[in-house]
Amino acid sequence: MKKEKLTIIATKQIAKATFEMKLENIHISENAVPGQFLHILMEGHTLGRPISIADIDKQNHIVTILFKVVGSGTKRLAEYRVGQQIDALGPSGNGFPSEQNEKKTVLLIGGGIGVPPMYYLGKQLAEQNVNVIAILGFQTAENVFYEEKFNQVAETYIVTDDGSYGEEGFVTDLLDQVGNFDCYYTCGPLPMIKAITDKLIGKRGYISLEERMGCGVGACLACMIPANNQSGYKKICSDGPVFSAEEVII
Amino acid sequence: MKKEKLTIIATKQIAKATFEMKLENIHISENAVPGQFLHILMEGHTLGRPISIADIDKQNHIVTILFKVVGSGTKRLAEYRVGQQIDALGPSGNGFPSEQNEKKTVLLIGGGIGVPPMYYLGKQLAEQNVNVIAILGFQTAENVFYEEKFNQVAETYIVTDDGSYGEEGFVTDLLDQVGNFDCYYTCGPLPMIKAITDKLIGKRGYISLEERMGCGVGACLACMIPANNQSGYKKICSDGPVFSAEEVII
Amino acid sequence: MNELAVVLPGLNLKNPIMPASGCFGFGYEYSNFYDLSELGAVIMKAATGTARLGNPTPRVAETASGMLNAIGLQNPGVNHIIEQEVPFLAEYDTSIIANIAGSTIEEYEMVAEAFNDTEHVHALELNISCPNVKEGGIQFGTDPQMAAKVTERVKRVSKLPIYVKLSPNVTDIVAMAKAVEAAGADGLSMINTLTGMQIHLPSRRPLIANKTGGLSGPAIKPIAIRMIYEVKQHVDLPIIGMGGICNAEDVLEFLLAGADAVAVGTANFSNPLVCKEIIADLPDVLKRNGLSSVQEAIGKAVFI
Amino acid sequence: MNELAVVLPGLNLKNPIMPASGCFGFGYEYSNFYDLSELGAVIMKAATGTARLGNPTPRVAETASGMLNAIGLQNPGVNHIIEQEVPFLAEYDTSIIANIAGSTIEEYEMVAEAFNDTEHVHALELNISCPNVKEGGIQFGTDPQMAAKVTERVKRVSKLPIYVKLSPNVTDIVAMAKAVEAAGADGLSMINTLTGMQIHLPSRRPLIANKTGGLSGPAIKPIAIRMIYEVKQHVDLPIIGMGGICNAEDVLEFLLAGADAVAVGTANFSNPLVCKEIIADLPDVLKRNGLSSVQEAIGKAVFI
Ligand SMILES: Cc1cc2nc3c(=O)[nH]c(=O)nc-3n(C[C@H](O)[C@H](O)[C@H](O)COP(=O)(O)OP(=O)(O)OC[C@H]3O[C@@H](n4cnc5c(N)ncnc54)[C@H](O)[C@@H]3O)c2cc1C
Ligand SMILES: Cc1cc2nc3c(=O)[nH]c(=O)nc-3n(C[C@H](O)[C@H](O)[C@H](O)COP(=O)(O)OP(=O)(O)OC[C@H]3O[C@@H](n4cnc5c(N)ncnc54)[C@H](O)[C@@H]3O)c2cc1C
Ligand SMILES: Cc1cc2nc3c(=O)[nH]c(=O)nc-3n(C[C@H](O)[C@H](O)[C@H](O)COP(=O)(O)O)c2cc1C
Ligand SMILES: Cc1cc2nc3c(=O)[nH]c(=O)nc-3n(C[C@H](O)[C@H](O)[C@H](O)COP(=O)(O)O)c2cc1C
Ligand code: FES
Ligand code: FES
Repeated sequence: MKKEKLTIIATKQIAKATFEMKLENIHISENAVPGQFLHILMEGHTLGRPISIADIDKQNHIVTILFKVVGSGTKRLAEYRVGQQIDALGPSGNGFPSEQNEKKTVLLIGGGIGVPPMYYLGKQLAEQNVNVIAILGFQTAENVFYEEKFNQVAETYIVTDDGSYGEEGFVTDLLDQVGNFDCYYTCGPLPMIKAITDKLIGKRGYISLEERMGCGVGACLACMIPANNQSGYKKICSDGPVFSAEEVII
Repeated sequence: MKKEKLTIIATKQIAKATFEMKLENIHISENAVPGQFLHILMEGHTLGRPISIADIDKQNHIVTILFKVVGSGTKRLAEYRVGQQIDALGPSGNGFPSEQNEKKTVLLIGGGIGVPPMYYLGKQLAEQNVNVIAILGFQTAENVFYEEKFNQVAETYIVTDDGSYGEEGFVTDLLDQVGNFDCYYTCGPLPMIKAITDKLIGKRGYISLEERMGCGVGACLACMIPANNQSGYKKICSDGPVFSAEEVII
Repeated sequence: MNELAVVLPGLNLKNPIMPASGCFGFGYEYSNFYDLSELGAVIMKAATGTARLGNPTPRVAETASGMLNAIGLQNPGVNHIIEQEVPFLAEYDTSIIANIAGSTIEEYEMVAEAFNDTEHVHALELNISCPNVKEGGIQFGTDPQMAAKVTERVKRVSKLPIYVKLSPNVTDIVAMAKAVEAAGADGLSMINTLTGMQIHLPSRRPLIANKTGGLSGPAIKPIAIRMIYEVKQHVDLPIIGMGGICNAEDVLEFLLAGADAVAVGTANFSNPLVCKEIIADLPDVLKRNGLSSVQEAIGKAVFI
Repeated sequence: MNELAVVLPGLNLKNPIMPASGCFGFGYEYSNFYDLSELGAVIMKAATGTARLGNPTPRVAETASGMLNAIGLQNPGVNHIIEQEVPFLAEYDTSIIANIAGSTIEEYEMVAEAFNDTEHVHALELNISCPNVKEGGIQFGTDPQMAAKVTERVKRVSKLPIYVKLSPNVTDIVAMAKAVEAAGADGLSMINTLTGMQIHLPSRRPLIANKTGGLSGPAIKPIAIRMIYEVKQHVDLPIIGMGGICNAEDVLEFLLAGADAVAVGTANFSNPLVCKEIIADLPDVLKRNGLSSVQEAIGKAVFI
């Protein structure tokens, strides 16, 4: 992880209040793995904003992020224009472990703004000849994004809370319907992750967690999650954000 | 005075750390008189920044301001680009009184960033067939601006503190050399204004004063200057910034 | 019913928004920007027994998300205010609150009494917390016994409801609030400014001529919210909340923390239309947060 | 001579810049960004007698030009710190200050004693001002007698110079400073955070799980400057100043107001390289303001 300047080379709205931004940077594009994030530092904001890396184009040094405008920081971020630069720490945190999954089936489960890191992971798994299934949950039709992109790398199921697109319900409703899988990876709101780990107890699984961050580098102890280890906790920013389903207590 | 949006149509550096910005706005261009100012409101800044109106093009609705980068607000202002909009209260304060000066001789004395309001005043006086003399003081050669523009409306003398351009010394050194005049108008640092009013005591004169402002509209009482009136003070933002030389105590 | 209405001692407010004392003069200047009848109330600049000239300039400085001021209670004196300033405000359909200050308890009493016969003033805000004057002001505001004493004495002579304006420059804000409650206050107004300083690097001296000034603006909002929340748990008086309010979301935050109404100070300087805009935005902000009225929001974060 | 050098009790600083306690862990994370030997000193995260888990999350919130935190003194305990953390920092050419905290005077004593035999720790910062723990911490920091008592007791058992870290949440900061001076403190460290709160509108609850948190960052700088300026006039102890420092100009403001050295906290979160950058900029900022050394700047705005 370094403090880097990233140059915005494209930015566009892709769903309700949701933006896709393409950033050019050598260090991050060369080193990032799925599940890692950028800790974006913006003038006028005391704290960094953690945003997952949604895709990497290594050849062209492009890092893609997808973000939803929910407060002042993401609002400001959406206002940036092509050519401007942003500061960020990255690649931050530990991503999804790259295990030997070849020929196996992996289930990706993304909820809302937890969908982005699933894309880069799915793409990489597909390249490694893994059979990828994806369940993506959104609030309503107008929040749905990246369906086509997922279709290219995974057998993709969309659910919406109100049924306005895809199936009606929650991602957990589909867990029984997608067939067998060897391992799962998930990112999304905590209640969703909790429901999934409860339902899939015993299965090998990896979860990506969110917490309000101070430093973003492991120094301030803002982003604790109780854990089954000696110290009794893990830091989401530096030990995570990805954990195995058993190692933390949610 | 209203709260207005002004569109930047040109911005450029014209001297050391000194910028000229042309702004389009109907209300202000139609109503401003020389000596009035814009109280510029910028995001991220609690207080407005008072900047004199340096010129008006009524026909094209253009307001020109000249400002020196001295702190965070003027630094930010210098970063704005053509097409962006700024918020400001204006036209603010009371300008130089328009008296019957036809055929008379008027002396304008501007020091540093007190020069800008003198230009719009000089231009208007020249149009009214007034004989205008201008003494403009700057720190060094690289700070000098608007000399040519002044030459077109006034018999212009430049002085610099170090003699690197024009005469060496202070504006007061030239007061005896410019010949007779009926009335003077001045704007600049307080010590300069004080030296001038002391030297020209008894002469009809108008001075433009600066003070740190809160509201910029006369409500907060931040910008007081002791005065020879019943209440004992005047407000620079709303009673001024222009006062007759005798009415305030400097 | 009007979803923004709030009824407080002496104040029948059509909305909970009022400009804060010292940040709105006597309304005249801001009446050029909008119709003051839109306001729930107006809190006037502090009144003292006789005219005061205040402190030397510079009197204000900008700070990160805030400002310092040391105006020093400059005002034309209570009689001039009653004769020359109140009549202008009385033309508008809004409540008027007079902010009163003094160097001695007797001066507070004298100013409070003077307002007894002005039918247009609906309540007094007892300013025991001005950090910018040498005598009076803050010493009454940092000692619970002194605060209680001045409250009691003013209460005795005044016919109007008294909102005591608390200083945040204290170790125990709840003790201050309890003391003035026991002394008969009808309400609280909080918070006044925090004492601060800025050094001017070129001159190597405090920038404000008075050296220290009062810190206001968004920078102090978390302190205001904390103090209101704490006081609301222990004291039954209605609270006019203030400190850094800039928009309708901030207003809702104050209401949830326990304020019954709010005052907007420094934000008027960043945007003279801010009070009008907040009033316009508030119904929608309430609705988006699942609240049907201001009344419903008050104290919701405290009593759960 | 090095124009940035400052000599304080126990501390021979090559420059006056040190990361503030709790904002830099034990240095490990920031050593990835630059060589910690560039720092004047490092103030470690608070140490308590035994390991603490701290408060539930969320523990931080952003505010206007600042932040709230309620970490709650989470730390692995003093013995673990001495065994596992100090050796890493000791590899660097920088002074080490241990921040010590406790729920009882006995715990403070025990922690202070534990550091007696670690040659690599050069001074203790006595944290009597943490607002985020239920017991200890702030109660020692808001009562002059309690503050004096814990200072005296720790002083008695410790071989190291003691910098007492003052809380700004008090009516009279000078009284606090005088009390700990009389009790034998070797220096002061000020200010800790101001107690604040933010309400989360969607949930209508305090955002920080602990409800209140400590406010830090540029928002509080004017309060820090004022308190240091006031204390410098009345107390002879050296002061490590902090509160909102973001750049070399801020450092100079603190020096002029009376700080002998400074700590940088929250700004590390906005820019992990900030301490290194400040050290690089400081000589030029001194020069532009007509000062030839840090030593010359100290207290210049106070004693004129
Ligand atoms: C590891 C990680 C990866 C993330 N990836 C993405 C992503 O790819 N796309 C996306 O849109 N969002 C993502 N988020 C959530 C994102 O960080 C928040 O939505 C964002 O910080 C909100 O900032 P704001 O200024 O708009 O909101 P505000 O509410 O104004 O922010 C105030 C403060 O709270 C923090 N905060 C608010 N919401 C969250 C949250 N949900 N998680 C952590 N901190 C929060 C902010 O960082 C800031 O410090 C991720 C969060 C984490 C922890
Ligand atoms: C009536 C009037 C007309 C002016 N006209 C011009 C002009 O045409 N061109 C120009 O370059 N400057 C002019 N000034 C000065 C200009 O207002 C300041 O240079 C500017 O406000 C500095 O802002 P800053 O953020 O860059 O500096 P900072 O020092 O960061 O500002 C901090 C605060 O101090 C105030 N402040 C700082 N210096 C001054 C000052 N000299 N006078 C008043 N307030 C100050 C700022 O407004 C702000 O509130 C004028 C001032 C007044 C009062
Ligand atoms: C310029 C200025 C003048 C003030 N004058 C007074 C005053 O006369 N009486 C008073 O009680 N409070 C006074 N205050 C304090 C405000 O009324 C208010 O309590 C404080 O500024 C916090 O609110 P804000 O952050 O919205 O400004 C003044 C504040 C400012 C900024
Ligand atoms: C996340 C965080 C944790 C902190 N932990 C401690 C601590 O353990 N001990 C302590 O004395 N101060 C602690 N502080 C206070 C800082 O050391 C410092 O006094 C305060 O933040 C003001 O400085 P700043 O504005 O530069 O951050 C902490 C501050 C923050 C923001
Ligand atoms: S955010 Fe500071 S430790 Fe994780
Ligand atoms: S700046 Fe407020 S009265 Fe002049």
